[in-house]
Amino acid sequence: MGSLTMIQAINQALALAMERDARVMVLGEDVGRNGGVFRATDGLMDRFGRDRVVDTPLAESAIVGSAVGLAIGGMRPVAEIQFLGFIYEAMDQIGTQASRMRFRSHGRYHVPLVIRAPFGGGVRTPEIHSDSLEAIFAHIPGVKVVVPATPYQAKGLLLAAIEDPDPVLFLEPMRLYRSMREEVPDDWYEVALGQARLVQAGDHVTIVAWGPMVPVAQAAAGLVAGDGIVSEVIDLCTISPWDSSTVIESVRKTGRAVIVHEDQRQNGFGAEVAATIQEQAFLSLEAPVLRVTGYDTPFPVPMVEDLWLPDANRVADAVRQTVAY
Amino acid sequence: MGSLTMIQAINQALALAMERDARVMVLGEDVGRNGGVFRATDGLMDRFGRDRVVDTPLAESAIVGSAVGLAIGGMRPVAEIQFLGFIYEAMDQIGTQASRMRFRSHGRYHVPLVIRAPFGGGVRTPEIHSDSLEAIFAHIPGVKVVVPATPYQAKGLLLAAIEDPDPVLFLEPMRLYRSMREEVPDDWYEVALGQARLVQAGDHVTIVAWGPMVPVAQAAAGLVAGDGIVSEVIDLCTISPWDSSTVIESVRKTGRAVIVHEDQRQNGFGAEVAATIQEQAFLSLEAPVLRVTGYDTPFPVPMVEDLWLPDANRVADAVRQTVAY
Amino acid sequence: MNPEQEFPIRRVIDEQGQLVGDRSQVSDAQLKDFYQWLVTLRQFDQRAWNLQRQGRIGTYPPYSGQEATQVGVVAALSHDDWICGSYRDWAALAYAGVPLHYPLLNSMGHAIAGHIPEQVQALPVQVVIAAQILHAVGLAWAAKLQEQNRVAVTFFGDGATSQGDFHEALNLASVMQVPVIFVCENNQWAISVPLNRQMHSPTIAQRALAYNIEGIRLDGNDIVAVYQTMREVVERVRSGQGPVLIEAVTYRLGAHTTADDPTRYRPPEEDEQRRRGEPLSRLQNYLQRSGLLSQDDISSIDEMAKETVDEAVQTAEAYPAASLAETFEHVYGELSESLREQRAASVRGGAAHG
Amino acid sequence: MNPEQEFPIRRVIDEQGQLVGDRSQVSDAQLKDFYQWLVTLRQFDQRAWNLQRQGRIGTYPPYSGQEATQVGVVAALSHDDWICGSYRDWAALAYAGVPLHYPLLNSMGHAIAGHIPEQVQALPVQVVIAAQILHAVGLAWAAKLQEQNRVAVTFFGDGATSQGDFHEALNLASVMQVPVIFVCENNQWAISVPLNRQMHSPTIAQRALAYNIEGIRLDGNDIVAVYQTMREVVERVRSGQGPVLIEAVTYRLGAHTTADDPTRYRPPEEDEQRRRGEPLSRLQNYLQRSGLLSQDDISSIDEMAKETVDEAVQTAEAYPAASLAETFEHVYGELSESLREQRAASVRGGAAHG
Ligand SMILES: Cc1ncc(C[n+]2csc(CCOP(=O)(O)OP(=O)(O)O)c2C)c(N)n1
Ligand SMILES: Cc1ncc(C[n+]2csc(CCOP(=O)(O)OP(=O)(O)O)c2C)c(N)n1
Ligand SMILES: [Mg+2]
Ligand SMILES: [Mg+2]
Repeated sequence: MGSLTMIQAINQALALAMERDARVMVLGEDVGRNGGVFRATDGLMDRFGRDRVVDTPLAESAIVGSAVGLAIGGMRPVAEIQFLGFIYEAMDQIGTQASRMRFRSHGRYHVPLVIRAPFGGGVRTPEIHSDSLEAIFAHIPGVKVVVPATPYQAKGLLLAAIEDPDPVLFLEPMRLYRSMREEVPDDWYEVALGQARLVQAGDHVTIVAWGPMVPVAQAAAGLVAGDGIVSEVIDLCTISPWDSSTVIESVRKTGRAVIVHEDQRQNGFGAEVAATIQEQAFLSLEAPVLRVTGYDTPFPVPMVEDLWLPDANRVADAVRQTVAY
Repeated sequence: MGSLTMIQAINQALALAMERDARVMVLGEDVGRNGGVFRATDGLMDRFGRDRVVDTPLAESAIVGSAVGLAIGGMRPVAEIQFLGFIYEAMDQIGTQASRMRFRSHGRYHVPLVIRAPFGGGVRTPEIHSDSLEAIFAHIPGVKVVVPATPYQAKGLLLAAIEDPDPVLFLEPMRLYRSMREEVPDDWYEVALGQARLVQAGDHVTIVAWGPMVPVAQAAAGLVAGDGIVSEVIDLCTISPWDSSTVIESVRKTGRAVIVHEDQRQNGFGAEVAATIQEQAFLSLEAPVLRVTGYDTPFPVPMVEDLWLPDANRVADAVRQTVAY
Repeated sequence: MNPEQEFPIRRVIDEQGQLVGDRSQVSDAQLKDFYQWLVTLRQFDQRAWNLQRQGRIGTYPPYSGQEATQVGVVAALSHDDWICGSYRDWAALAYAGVPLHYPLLNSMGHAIAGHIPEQVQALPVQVVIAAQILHAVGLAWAAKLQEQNRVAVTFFGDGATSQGDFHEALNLASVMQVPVIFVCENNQWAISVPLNRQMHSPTIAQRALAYNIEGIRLDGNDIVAVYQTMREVVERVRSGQGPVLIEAVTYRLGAHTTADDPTRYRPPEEDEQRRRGEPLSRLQNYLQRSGLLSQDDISSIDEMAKETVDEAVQTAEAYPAASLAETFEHVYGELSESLREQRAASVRGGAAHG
Repeated sequence: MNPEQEFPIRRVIDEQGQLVGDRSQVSDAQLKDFYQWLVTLRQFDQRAWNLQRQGRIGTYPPYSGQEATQVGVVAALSHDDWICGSYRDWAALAYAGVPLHYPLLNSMGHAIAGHIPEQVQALPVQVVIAAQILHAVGLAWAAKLQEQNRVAVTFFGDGATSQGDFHEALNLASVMQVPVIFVCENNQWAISVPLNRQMHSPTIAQRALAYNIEGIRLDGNDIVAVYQTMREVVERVRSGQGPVLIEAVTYRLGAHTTADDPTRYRPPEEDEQRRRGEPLSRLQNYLQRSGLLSQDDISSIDEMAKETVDEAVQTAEAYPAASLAETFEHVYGELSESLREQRAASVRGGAAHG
């Protein structure tokens, strides 16, 4: 048990998986000698050798496409896309290949592949580096999409993703890499994919968030607590397939919901959550489901990103609005 | 004025645009000598020459990426992606390049580019050829997404798209290419982007559809008319930016909505429409907004596609269900 | 550099069926077996075309003209070497052991057609141009890491060489030195786009120079050249000497698919000239010329082929229809709750309106 | 083929600053002007580094070591030729006429940094590796179609050559024979990945062979070699003789960006050796050696450079802050209704909690 940051927890998970299973390998740009630009793979090359920790050429389609072959060929590749914004280069290999090998081959082959990628704002990166794209992958059948929000979750979810028989996109919120520490068991444990996590229980409103917005949702819950509003905060953890039951159950209780994501609003994953809530909890709803999200512009320049990103105040406002409806 | 199929209307629009503006050019795989695999560009090479009607190498990223340069350099490229399912190969050039040149250059450059692509089921194609991806592009700021449903609309929307100063994805429902004829003026006319079209007025329920699902929605409206249900059918025409006002106004009147799309359900564009309706017409809603969509599987093999695709019966069922709620 | 000189076309039997090189690596029996395969595959291809015309199957992409390359390559592999091909590589798959009714099932729209039988090490056919080239690199890489002594072979067209994935695959394979053989079936056309609009270089083999790997150009209509070269190449690649790019110069005798009309774009003279080298008559000429094949042999082989093809058609047509419910089975290893509900709903919907 | 022989490195001034070739195409005045630019750009780069260390600007990607390539290339262009570079090509942009405070604005996170001044024909810097190579092909193509007599130049790194877009761009350009010059700044590293893990080929120039276009390898730290070669190449390309690939062999003296620590991956010996050839001291040595530059000149040029850089810093630091409202302006030519509402809400939100 140690008090770890998320990046340390991820590093530990990778080391553990490689130790336990010789088929697990890591590949990507700068993941080897350099240990990854965020040090997620720090020390792995020294420990597991150049065959299992591979600095690839600068080619995302090649990284994912060859990993599909590696996975079918018996390995358990964990590929890194250096920043999620660059994953479009591998879009076909994800969207029509990794995701469909099981389907195309009518079950003969499957692709146990994890694609890790840092994403999200709050760290003042150059263009494209901060984009959130979980909604796009949530729309592609055959891949799973996971977004951890704490060090403990990150390790357990990553180990579950590596064990999973299907392609998993594992999206790591950059701004949470080192923002907090948490007690994390040294040993192997898994946090099941596809299950939401109750962050705090409440009766007046359900706040649904994931990844980088979980701390924001928690902070907002703190703000509105002053007004006597007791929020239930739910961390989705997995975006696809997502745990709609937990969310619906909560909204049936609270009658109100606010969804928070950093990604753009139009057709962000909040749209699916809101659409599903109103479908399945219609009679319980006391107010429209609100969404607090990034605006429908490209992720902005560093100078204004803090204003662009949803923050606790914006979320608290939405909560108050829905409670006052 | 002639009675044209959609493919003829598209062909006519392209010829008209090229005739009127020497900057307009067409590029893509097999668009030249062969006139396109669906004959959308038939005759254009003979008429406008090899410089303006270009058979490119087989490389979608090159088609879109070079078209970005062509557009900035003063041309008005109309690029064809042979089938929408192959557009992932050009995903980066669309998602971080064409869509962002205006933003990145703070207004110095813009990209007047049209990307045409056939899509959708009902014609028993091999794998990947029938995929619907409008929801993915609706989530990318900086591109517009247009989906015509009739020959008249197709011509007018395409001409508006070519005149538009920004990148427009123009998605052509394959199954409507030759399924009906409509009177289409010979001359230039535009159908404004971003505006929905009232297909038929009604009071009991609003059915929202686009492209290939418009005739299905109409057929469903016909089926439920037998039960005394008078449906208002709205064709979105443009998915992004979409005309939420027309939809909201309608739902405020009818109190009920059913959204129909062929694309997969999870985070399909129906999610955005449903989320917006419940946000903005909450107090008018008598029943949950329902979605009738493709299932969350890859587009299936030809043998079962008719069962997979939403049809008039499934839509009619949903309409009855929402009216009976 | 003169590419055509640097990469001469390897040929053993010429267009007229004359021996113009060394065929010591292929026995008479092997050659006759090849002949039988080529006859059967050609008959099959023509039958499939007709079936489509009769509306009994859907879109079908004929491989006629390219059988020598597909069969010659696979014949040089071991049973556990990997094969990753495109929609046009059913001849390769058939020779590798996939039953002949599979391509028919595929064109009829059966999901099972993607389920390559367990004893064959091949991926399902690939529709997205060039994507499989990277899979082959990954499979070869996995084989190398696991010291399996396997190679991976990937087939793709001349058009596929324009895709980014082609480049990324060759570069990665050369950096990692994995045992993969890239077989380009240069059939001169990518639907309606001729080679000289696809690229400005006279050969495809010369692309190997960019990656510092070996490039070989051969007559893809000469099964002896294909087979013998591949034997040599497979051995070298298997022994760890890095990837090889092979340009098999061939010709698509038919349309791109049953939906295509090549008269719109193929100049008749060129077509005429190119057809002359086609692999089946060439092999037949050689075998007859050298007394290895009698008129009787030809008739009986034709007869057997017809039976084989008839059987494939019957098997395919008797195959139980695919069901919508199945569509939900292989999206993930497990059905998610939502997919389970959707499957249930799809069955209800079907029942209500059946 | 021996690539190093086929593509010898063109060099006019060697690492010690000795003339080893013909420099007849560059005047003394031009050379001294180059020197002044190189001094200013180097000072700027170091200042930017320091500003980042002081927290006054954000992430910055230094170009030190690559100035000769960037300046030498641009110097051979006309004013309306297109330039499409990467995040590391601010020296090229500066020489082309973009004010020196722009790269600072960029690293401070101002949106305006993307607005290349109207008199400069360049695209904003590109972050997505290799994407700009295709834009350059399109710009050159547009120029050809409109008979504008313009060429397009694109800069990219050694790492960029592994991307599919690199390949697709070179292939398309060669097929269309458009006036584009591909300038690869081979600085030996792609972040932590050395050239020999990026590719298995000894040179980048040899990739030209795949596309049947001209490939040239030159010493990118020798501004004379760069400039003279480019003059020749630009003329040829402008006259319609098709695209050219140039490999400028250079070295990234500093870190990848201010966020990078090269001591984690660069062997000190190799680093030591590579630094010796760096372009600024080389040019200075040559100029001093040949009596074109006195100690006084050096001091006064240093002084002027310092002033120029000071001014750029002041301008950048005095620049009015970017606003969130602006963020909505350039998504489309017109604000959609929804964006208008979002902009209004964003202002209200800000006011409420300001
Ligand atoms: C990525 C992608 N783009 C476009 C297509 C449409 N398409 C199918 S086959 C084909 C031509 C392929 O030519 P080639 O690679 O030479 O193979 P051949 O058909 O000649 O065997 C095209 C453009 C596709 N299937 N995939
Ligand atoms: C498509 C893409 N993938 C990954 C990155 C992350 N990244 C930024 S710079 C870089 C290395 C680039 O190397 P090179 O092309 O040699 O250019 P250099 O930085 O040396 O100038 C990488 C991997 C990116 N920006 N874009
Ligand atoms: Mg071909
Ligand atoms: Mg580099």
